[in-house]
Amino acid sequence: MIEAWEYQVVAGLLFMIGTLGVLVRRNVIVIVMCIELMLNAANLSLIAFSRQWGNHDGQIFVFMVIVVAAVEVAVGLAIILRLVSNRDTVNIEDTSLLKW
Amino acid sequence: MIPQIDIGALGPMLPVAVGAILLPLAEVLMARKRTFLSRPFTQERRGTFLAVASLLCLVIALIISVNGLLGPSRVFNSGNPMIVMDGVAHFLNIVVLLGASLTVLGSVKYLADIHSNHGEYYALLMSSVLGMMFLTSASNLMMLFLALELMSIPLYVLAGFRRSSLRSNESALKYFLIGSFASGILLYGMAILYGMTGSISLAEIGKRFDPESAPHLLGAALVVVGLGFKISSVPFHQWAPDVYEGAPTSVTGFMATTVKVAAFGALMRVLAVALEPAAELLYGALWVMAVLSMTLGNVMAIIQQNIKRMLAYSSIAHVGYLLVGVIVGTLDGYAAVLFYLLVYTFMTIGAFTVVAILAKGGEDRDRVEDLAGLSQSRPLMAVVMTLCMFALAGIPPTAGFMGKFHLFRAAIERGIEIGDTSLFWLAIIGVLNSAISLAYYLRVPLVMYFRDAPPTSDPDVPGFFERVVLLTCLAAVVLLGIVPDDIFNVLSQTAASAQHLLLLQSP
Amino acid sequence: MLEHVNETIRWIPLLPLMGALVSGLWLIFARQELPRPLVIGLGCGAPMLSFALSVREVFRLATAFPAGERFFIDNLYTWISAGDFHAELSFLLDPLSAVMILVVTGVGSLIHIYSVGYMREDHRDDRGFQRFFCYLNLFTFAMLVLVLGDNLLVLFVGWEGVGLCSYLLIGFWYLDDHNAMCGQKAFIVNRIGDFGFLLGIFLLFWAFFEAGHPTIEFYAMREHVGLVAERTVTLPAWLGFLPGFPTWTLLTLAGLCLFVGACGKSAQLPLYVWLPDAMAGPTPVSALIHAATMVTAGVYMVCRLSFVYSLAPGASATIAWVGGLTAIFAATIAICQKDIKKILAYSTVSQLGYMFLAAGVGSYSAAMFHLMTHAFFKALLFLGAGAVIFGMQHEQNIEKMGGLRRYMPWTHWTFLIGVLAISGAPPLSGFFSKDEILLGVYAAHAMPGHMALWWIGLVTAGLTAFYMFRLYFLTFSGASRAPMQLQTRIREQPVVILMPLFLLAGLAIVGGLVGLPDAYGEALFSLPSSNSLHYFLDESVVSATHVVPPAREFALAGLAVLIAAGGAFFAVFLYYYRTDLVPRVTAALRPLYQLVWRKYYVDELYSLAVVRPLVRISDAFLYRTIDVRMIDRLGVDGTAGFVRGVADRGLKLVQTGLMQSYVFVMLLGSVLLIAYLVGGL
Amino acid sequence: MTEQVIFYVSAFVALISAAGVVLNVRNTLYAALCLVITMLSLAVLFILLNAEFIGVLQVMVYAGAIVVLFLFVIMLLNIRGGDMGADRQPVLKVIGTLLIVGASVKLVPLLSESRRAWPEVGPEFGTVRAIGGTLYTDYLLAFEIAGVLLLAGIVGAVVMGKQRID
Repeated sequence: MIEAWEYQVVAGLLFMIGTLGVLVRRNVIVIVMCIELMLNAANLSLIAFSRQWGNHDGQIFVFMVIVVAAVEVAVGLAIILRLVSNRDTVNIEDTSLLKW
Repeated sequence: MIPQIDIGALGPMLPVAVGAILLPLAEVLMARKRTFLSRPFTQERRGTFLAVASLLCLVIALIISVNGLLGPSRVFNSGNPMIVMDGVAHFLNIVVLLGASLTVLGSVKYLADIHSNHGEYYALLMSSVLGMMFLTSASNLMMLFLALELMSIPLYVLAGFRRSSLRSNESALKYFLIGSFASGILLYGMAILYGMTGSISLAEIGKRFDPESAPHLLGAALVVVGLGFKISSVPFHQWAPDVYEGAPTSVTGFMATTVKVAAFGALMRVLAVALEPAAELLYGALWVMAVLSMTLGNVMAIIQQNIKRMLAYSSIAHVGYLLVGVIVGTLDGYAAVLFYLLVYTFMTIGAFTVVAILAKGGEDRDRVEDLAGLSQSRPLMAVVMTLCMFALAGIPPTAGFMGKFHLFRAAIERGIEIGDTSLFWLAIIGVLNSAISLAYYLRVPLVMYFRDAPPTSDPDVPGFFERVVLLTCLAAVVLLGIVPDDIFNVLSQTAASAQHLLLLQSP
Repeated sequence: MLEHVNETIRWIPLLPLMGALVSGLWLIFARQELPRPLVIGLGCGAPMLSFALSVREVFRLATAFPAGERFFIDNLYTWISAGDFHAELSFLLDPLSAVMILVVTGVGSLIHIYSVGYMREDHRDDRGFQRFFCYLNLFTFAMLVLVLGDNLLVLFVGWEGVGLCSYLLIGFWYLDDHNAMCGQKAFIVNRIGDFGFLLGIFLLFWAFFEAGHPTIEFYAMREHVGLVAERTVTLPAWLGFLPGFPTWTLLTLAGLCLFVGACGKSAQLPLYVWLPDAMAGPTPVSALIHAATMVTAGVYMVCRLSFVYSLAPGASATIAWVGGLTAIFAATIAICQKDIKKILAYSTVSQLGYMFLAAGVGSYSAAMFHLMTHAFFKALLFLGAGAVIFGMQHEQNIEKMGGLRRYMPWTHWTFLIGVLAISGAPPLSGFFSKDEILLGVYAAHAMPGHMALWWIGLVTAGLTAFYMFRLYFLTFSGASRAPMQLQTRIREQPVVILMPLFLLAGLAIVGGLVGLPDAYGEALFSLPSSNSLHYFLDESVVSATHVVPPAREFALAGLAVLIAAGGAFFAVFLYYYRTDLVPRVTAALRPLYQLVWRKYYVDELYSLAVVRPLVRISDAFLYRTIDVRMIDRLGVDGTAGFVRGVADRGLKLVQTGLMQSYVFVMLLGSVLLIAYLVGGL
Repeated sequence: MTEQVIFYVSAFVALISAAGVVLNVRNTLYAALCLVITMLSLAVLFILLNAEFIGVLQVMVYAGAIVVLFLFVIMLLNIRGGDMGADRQPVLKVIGTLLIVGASVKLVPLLSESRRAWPEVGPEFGTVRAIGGTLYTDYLLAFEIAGVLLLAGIVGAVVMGKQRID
């Protein structure tokens, strides 16, 4: 029998990997993917907790998170499209006009 | 089971939602070559029309909110209250709607000036406002998250609304990436809170939260990080100067004020309801955040040359002041926060509107030197800017002084009541900081009054809409300082009325 | 209680406000100047009407009520009420504020009239004339709010308001960057004081809140002050060197905090540095703000809170010593200055020190008396100096003047009256007020070192007479040292300028009679209690009582006059009979002269200890764009750049513009937050 | 037993492919494919947790729509990799990595503290019917807001994405 905590460990590790990706990778598209990983980790956690408590709150929450994720990706990729057409780069380190 | 639904609770949201949904449609209809009036709209008239339409929605919502302010609290769904329209929510909605209305008025000419007069602007603005209104009233984690995203996602786009500007684009990108990152953290924190308590309702969480348990606190910490990002408190503040500088000025004014208003509403609700059992621990952390925000915000603002950037740092400092009221955690403290949010909205939007008016020919003129000689060429703008700066610095009898006074007074009274010297220190550090802050606020009037304009400068004339914004901010900054008492009493009452329902359950 | 309500009081401050609003709004919206006569009518009419009202109400106050019940309340509305805390926006007219409003509106009106003449040729900026009157009226309003406010918060509003107007007016001739810089300096130094002032208000509020009377109203506080007299606070260990460590009474602490504010506003040691620089403003401004009214706000505040200070002997002693030291310190600096306005500025600092000395030893009414007479003769001197400067085509160096008696006889005579009054020549006003202060110090046996303070006071009187006569002789007597072509153009001033001078001269002569000491009244006119001002004021202040036998009193007065006469004689000798001696004396005393001439190197000291941090704070702007010369002169050029570089580099290190460094900081913050909350990390 | 095998296999695949997203520096396309695999493995875990509807949704929306959007943009822009050239802040990233890993090592065990057995749930739990019922009654408002959010997202994406706005 799988126990609740095993799911939480998977979720925690997934979240860690996502966070690492946001910190380390320079390709903005990959950074967005890593943010998706973070959201997915939270989703897994929510679903596991939902099962653990036997109520649907967590699952409905995940439903909403999926909607949010879809919108975020759409908007984010559109912003990245602008970036590419303005500057022809997807490297986050190339965007540092605004500083200090 | 059919739930008991009270559509009336949504009253203030409905006009805004209608606007958010219909405005894109109207935009598309008017963009056609032949309209139903068989006469094509020029871009300018289209912009004005959309602005007036969104203003209409906002004003209707404003009227409904004002009516509801002292009425009974209502919930949308009695079985599972998604939102709670109590006094605090109504008041914060009013502030958000005021800020949004002023932004709409201040945007018309500015958008044309920067060649970004697209109708979608208003639709996005309205969606964001809708998100803020839900954020102030959300009573469970899911609504909180959804509302936060509904508020933020349009803002990401608005920050990048000058599509061809590299800075605007960079601002949008940074805001989007860091914002989504913070959302991820927030969401994970919410998941943990849900997992530990088995509920997503703030009130239930508050009942079951165990301040002794480490995972509970981990969830609380992550939620505070997520909200700390939204209010841009140190150390989650670094995006703010970059994003504020790059975004179109009217959007910056909007972001700097209404977002903070809504996020502070959420923060207060989360802290006072869901995380109330851990209040003492959390206040320790918030204390540090408040002091850091005030001090770093002010120190960094001193060496800025760009007004938008300077105001961004100044807004970080103001978050520090506002956190004082949150940390006080009494009705009085919350009332002081509400009052300060109102005041802050006016003084900040006033300042940003002046900067927006100066933009011309697709160029922002947002360096401090660009204001030179403004008192000669545009006395009204200079007076508004001066008063806003004085108010931000907290000089009596402007509204800014009154707001700070209430915050620090609440801290001192609370400190006496519970014998906690750290609250005194908070007040003292706050007063000292507002003294420091004068060093950079004063630069602006200094340049406007004591330096002559370069011969080439020809600042733009404020249009009718801008004049309305300027005069409104002027009147508010002065009147809220001279006759603040009625407003503050209303706030005390709203905070007290909210107390029984959701906020501050413990007597 | 009801008969004390008087709704006319509000119009005293509101009239100048209306004047300011009308001319200000007109400037903003019409963007042109009103016709000159209208500006003059509005600008001068408002304070004059206000003065007329003041006279009427003060007269009513003095006659309608028996002694001890003299006060009018005008309650406009509740300004703040939150929880237990209440602050009304209301005005209080009692003897103390009565004296102040008469000075403010009376002397203020005269200065307004003078300004009509002084500013008439101000063509630097086509709307300058109206703008000037707008600010001047606004200042009058703020000052009246300050003195009429019936609680600490209203007082604070006025306090900040006058600071703001002073800032606007010092920088008025903004074409000169130096002026703007000086305005800024004044404002920032004041702001340091204001920080202390606010803390003091908070402390007092705390004390009364704790005692169950959350009030900041003066009369209510006075009533309940006994409840908080014993409240002590424990000082932190690093303040161990202070006397009375480790427990102070809260009133002492609050009193000291408030006095820091007063030091800033009233230019006392060590915060006096802004006042001499503030002379960059137009001369009427110097006369009104930096001599007669605003700078005396600190004295007024101390007198207003006399009930606090009388229970806080430590704070009072500090005030007395700071006042005394400032008096002699500034007087010595004034001896060597060459700029006519700077001399008067240091003289103001010195005289303010006198007032604080009096307030510190508990002779509050003497302090107020001197405040009043000082307003007369110092305004007279400043306006006279303005006339001189105007006549000399904006020359301020007295070494280039001389012989003006021939060119400007009327100005000369009024100036001489001012000089005599400030030197304490009987029976001019300065004699009586100074005498009362010295007497108070002499009799203050409870004060540690009161005899030392008395000697300081005496010596200062002598020094005052010396430098004032030096100024007078260098300016008005002897041969003119001005260039020939200038000499032919020196003219007496028009009547609009002379009229205020005459009136002020009259006041400087007879103004002292309202406070004729009882001993004199008895001896000369057999009046039993001739010091009516003293008795009038004593209803609002908690004075220390002391009795000195009349014979001793006359002896002391005689000594003071003798010393002043000695100073004056010395000046006559050096600057009238043996002008040849002056270079030799200065040469002989070279190091001392240098020290004094450079104002004890205080500015340099400040640049090391205070200005540099201040500059660090505001330098980005001040340093780069406002006045490089100024900062060069202060000798912080390199350092400022260095500090700025460090701050800059710090920001550049953190705010890199790279999104992932922000993510890093956020993560770091989150981890710290989690570690703090969860613990064990 | 089968359940355990499925869990371990899909958890392993999910983590490995997630690591693949982060570690695959060369080709963004492969990163996107790794993301799909993570999503699919997570869907399996969801179904294992009786969340059938959400599991299906995960496949449809995440794997089907979101990742396709990624792939589309990657191919449209012809992006190979954005991480070429020297990193501008290597030290910071190393410290950050250590920080994250260290914090995770400390914190993830915290989450596994709550060793509670699964409660029995009815056959209805997690089905479309049950979720739908709750969604359209208790969470009606949230559902509506999600709709507005989608609209706002569309408008936003159009504004940003359009090549030229008249």
